[in-house]
Amino acid sequence: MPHVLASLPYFVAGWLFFCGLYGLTTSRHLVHAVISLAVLQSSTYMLLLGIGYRTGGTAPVFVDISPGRLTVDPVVQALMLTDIVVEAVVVALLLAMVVKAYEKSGSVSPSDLRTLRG
Amino acid sequence: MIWFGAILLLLVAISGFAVVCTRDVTSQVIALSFYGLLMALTFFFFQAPDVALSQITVGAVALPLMVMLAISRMKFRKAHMPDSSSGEEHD
Amino acid sequence: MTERLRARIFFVAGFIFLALYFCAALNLPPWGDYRGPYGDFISRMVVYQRHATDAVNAINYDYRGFDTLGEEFILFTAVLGVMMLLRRRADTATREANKIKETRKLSISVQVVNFPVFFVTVVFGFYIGLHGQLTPGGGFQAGVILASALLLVYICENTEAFQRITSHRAVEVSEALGAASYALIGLAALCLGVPFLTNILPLGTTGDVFSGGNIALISACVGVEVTAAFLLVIYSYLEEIVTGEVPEE
Amino acid sequence: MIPASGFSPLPVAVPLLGAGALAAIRRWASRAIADSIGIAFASVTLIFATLLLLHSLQGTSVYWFGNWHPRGAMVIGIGFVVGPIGAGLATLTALITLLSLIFSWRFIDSGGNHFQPLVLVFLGAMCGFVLTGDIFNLFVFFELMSTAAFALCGLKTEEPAPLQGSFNFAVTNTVAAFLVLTGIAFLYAATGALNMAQIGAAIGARHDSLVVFAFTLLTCGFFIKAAIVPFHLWLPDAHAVAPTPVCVLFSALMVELGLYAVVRIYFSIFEQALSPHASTLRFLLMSFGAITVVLGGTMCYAEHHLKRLLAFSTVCHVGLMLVIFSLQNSLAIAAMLAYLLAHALIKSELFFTSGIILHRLRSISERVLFRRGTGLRGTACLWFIGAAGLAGLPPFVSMIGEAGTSQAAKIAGVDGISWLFFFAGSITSAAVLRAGMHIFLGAGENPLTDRAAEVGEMPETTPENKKIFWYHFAPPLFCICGAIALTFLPGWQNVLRDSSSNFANQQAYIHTVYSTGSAASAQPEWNEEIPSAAMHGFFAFIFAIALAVTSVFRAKLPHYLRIGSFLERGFRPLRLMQSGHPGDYVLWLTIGLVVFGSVAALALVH
Repeated sequence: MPHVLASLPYFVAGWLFFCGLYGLTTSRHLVHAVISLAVLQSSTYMLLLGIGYRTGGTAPVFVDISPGRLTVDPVVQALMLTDIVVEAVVVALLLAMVVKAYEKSGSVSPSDLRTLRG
Repeated sequence: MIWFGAILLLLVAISGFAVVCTRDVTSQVIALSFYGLLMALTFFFFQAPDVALSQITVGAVALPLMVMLAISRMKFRKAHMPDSSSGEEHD
Repeated sequence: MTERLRARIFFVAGFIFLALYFCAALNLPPWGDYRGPYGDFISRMVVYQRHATDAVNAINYDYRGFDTLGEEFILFTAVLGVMMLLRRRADTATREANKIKETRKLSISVQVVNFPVFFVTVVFGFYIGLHGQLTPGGGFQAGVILASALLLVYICENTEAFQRITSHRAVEVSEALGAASYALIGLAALCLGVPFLTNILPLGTTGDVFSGGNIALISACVGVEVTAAFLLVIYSYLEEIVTGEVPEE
Repeated sequence: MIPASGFSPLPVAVPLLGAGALAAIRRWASRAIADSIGIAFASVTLIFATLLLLHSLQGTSVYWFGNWHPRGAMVIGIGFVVGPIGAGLATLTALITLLSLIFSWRFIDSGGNHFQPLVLVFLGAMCGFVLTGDIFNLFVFFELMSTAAFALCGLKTEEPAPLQGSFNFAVTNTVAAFLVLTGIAFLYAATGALNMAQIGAAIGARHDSLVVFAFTLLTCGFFIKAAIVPFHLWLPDAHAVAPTPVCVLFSALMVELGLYAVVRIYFSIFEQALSPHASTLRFLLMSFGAITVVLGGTMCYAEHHLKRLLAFSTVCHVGLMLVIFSLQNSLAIAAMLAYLLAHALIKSELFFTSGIILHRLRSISERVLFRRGTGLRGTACLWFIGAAGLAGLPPFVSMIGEAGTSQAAKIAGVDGISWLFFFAGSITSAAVLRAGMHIFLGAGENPLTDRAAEVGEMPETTPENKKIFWYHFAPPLFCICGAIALTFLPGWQNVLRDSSSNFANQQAYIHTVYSTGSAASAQPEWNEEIPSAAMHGFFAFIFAIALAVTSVFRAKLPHYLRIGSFLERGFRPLRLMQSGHPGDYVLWLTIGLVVFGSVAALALVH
């Protein structure tokens, strides 16, 4: 494999983490902040899958292949399934907060989120 | 084959940045949905059908759906409660 | 802090973060060259030990089932939180917002198409859920698919039917019971004198629908929980739009 | 008959089961029934946790879920490592949660009976968090704990402030979870294992950029939970808006557990790898800790919102615990845990008392409350006793932690830690005393105030019911009695010291996980420093009274003596840091991460 590719998924994962942090920092809309958080999370998917991948390995489903066959890592996939659930529900919870905050204060800008200061 | 994966990964990197940089929330939802699909495609390439299946259902459908629902609830409120948009003044 | 200043400081800090991340990533095993023993061990042993062919589901619902218990309760907690945040106080007066009556009826053809699509989706959801131990899928994915099938009812503009299905307390109860029954399955093993979440069902023949022992049972509980959870979340968001009532301020 | 170690999963399973059952009948159950069920499940959890603690005193046991025992060196399933420290923390968690549930009995708005199941989930998650020996399982319970905490924090949905506070809390802590998960992924890539003992054995002495970066990510992720400066910004906001029983859970348990996780991970995974640079690491951790102590203490004195004041005192004390941990010997861990215990009891007591104040006087701002509490003798007593406890006045158990720390510092050859203790104890105690003098004694002139204190907080209870019942006074009284009784209860310090020597030793930990036996080694004495620690505590309290007096009677004093009111005005940059903007919080978090990571990368990598 060409050397450039050896760390590509990890670099992409790091880049996505950076993008998520950037979106959160500069967000001007609470929903935008929540979506940035979802992008930040997808960084962990990339990292985990990049780690577990194996060139030439098949999916770890042994319906028509024998158990001795070379497969990609099933553990990272199980961890990611877990991770995806977390993503969906945390986003739902955060959005509920955004909706409620909008109904109470009439604004979706993080700059107006500052009743508490100092 | 590996180059195909590399191109997919680069596409994911670019579209992830695009999602974050889209400032209009409604178009961001569309971008997020596209991003979710691209992710699912990458997962198929990575030989992870289980994860790809949940990524399609969650990342490309349920997640954008929830954002849309939240936005439409806020819009609904705004349309029907003109007084709520003025809200309280916060310093 | 002004926005521009915040963005500038972030770029400095963020690029150092990226540099640290990339430095660390250079020491990872090269892409496509995974060498850890844990996953390989499970890949080799799963068919023999669990009579299940999908290693990922076997890990999720058996080898590391305790993680999934926590995971399921994360879902449960978040749904409880969403319902709590978006709840309407019992004493709040409401007024009609006249949203639904204004909307135009969908054309009959959409409704005709929608009907079989709904059934196909439900069947697909059950298929995915019941074959979790054999092929990719499982309770979690099935739950999301089944919940989105019910959304088709809403898209079909039959909001009353949607409301009847989702606002029912039975959904709430089955969500809670779906979560609690996972803990009960674990405790059942404890009552039999083996550690928590040990498989207590016959393993069955590999490749059979009834194989893999606990995997299918837990997967079913998770499926019930996830379906109900997503319906509750969606209904919590849609409540005002579906009922056409907003609280009187 | 199941042996007692078979109870290991029960402190997690029982509250989770209870949460599910309670959520199922939530709509039909009356408030009293829901509360009773919640209290019943918490009590059962407490019983099982105590049984587990008693059993673990005979030796650490390992519990493999699903009967997946390790094959050779390969761990297949998830294991709980039940030692005296983990089981003890689980017992403390169950106890304080039970007290909070009792305190909230028919009293705090329960949000349509959502409150009790959420608290039970929180309890189960914390028990799992302290017992688990698997790093991904740690993450799962971390996330479960956080999710329950986010929801609990936004319980009062009728005001805008709670939603803002809990949004900031949720965003920062979710970022924390992903930092932790990234760290776990790096470790998994390096070792192919998820069990902490196995990872520790596989890493061995390796300390390249990968291991150090994983260490950075995990430590900073848990620092966010532990509210170490500059990761602490969410904590005052969350505390200011959460209902009182939830504040107790956050301040007395959740924050400390963040630090516990750092200690656990360091000693089970990284100790051997990072030990060549132990002094650099000590410097790094100690600077973060000392900055936290100073900043938390200063901000604590500058706050006039009672809950925010107490929240900053938590920041200050957690910083102190980090300083103790940075000594990195087993005695320091024992001292840290003793201090953690003392802090948990005293801080719960103070938060309960602030809840009583909010209930009786319908406000939480020092200026509004001025002179309004003159008739509340019992509440005043509890409040001032709590202040004395913060300073570490002799009969309180906090001085035992301080004594152990002095001993550990001597072994490590570090000076000046007792000054940090003095600073933290006196300034937080002075802030509490000042508020007490204003509220209960009505002393001095109209107090100063700040912007956060002027945000009205709706009382948590209905106005027609201002009476105080025994179940409001019982939890704080219990905490205070516990904090004093533990000083005179013999034996537990030795147990703590011996189990810490196992806990703070990577080889012993790995040995325990693989062979379910434990080896104890001879430990240094830690009681000889108690007289001097008692003396320090006494002086800290005297100094705290003096400081509070210079603040309260500022108008009668010459200018150069108005130290208290100078500190009370606060420092503008520090207040600006607490801006309430989620973007700022994430930015500070990134800066903290980058600073920690760069120093660690430059100093620890070879």
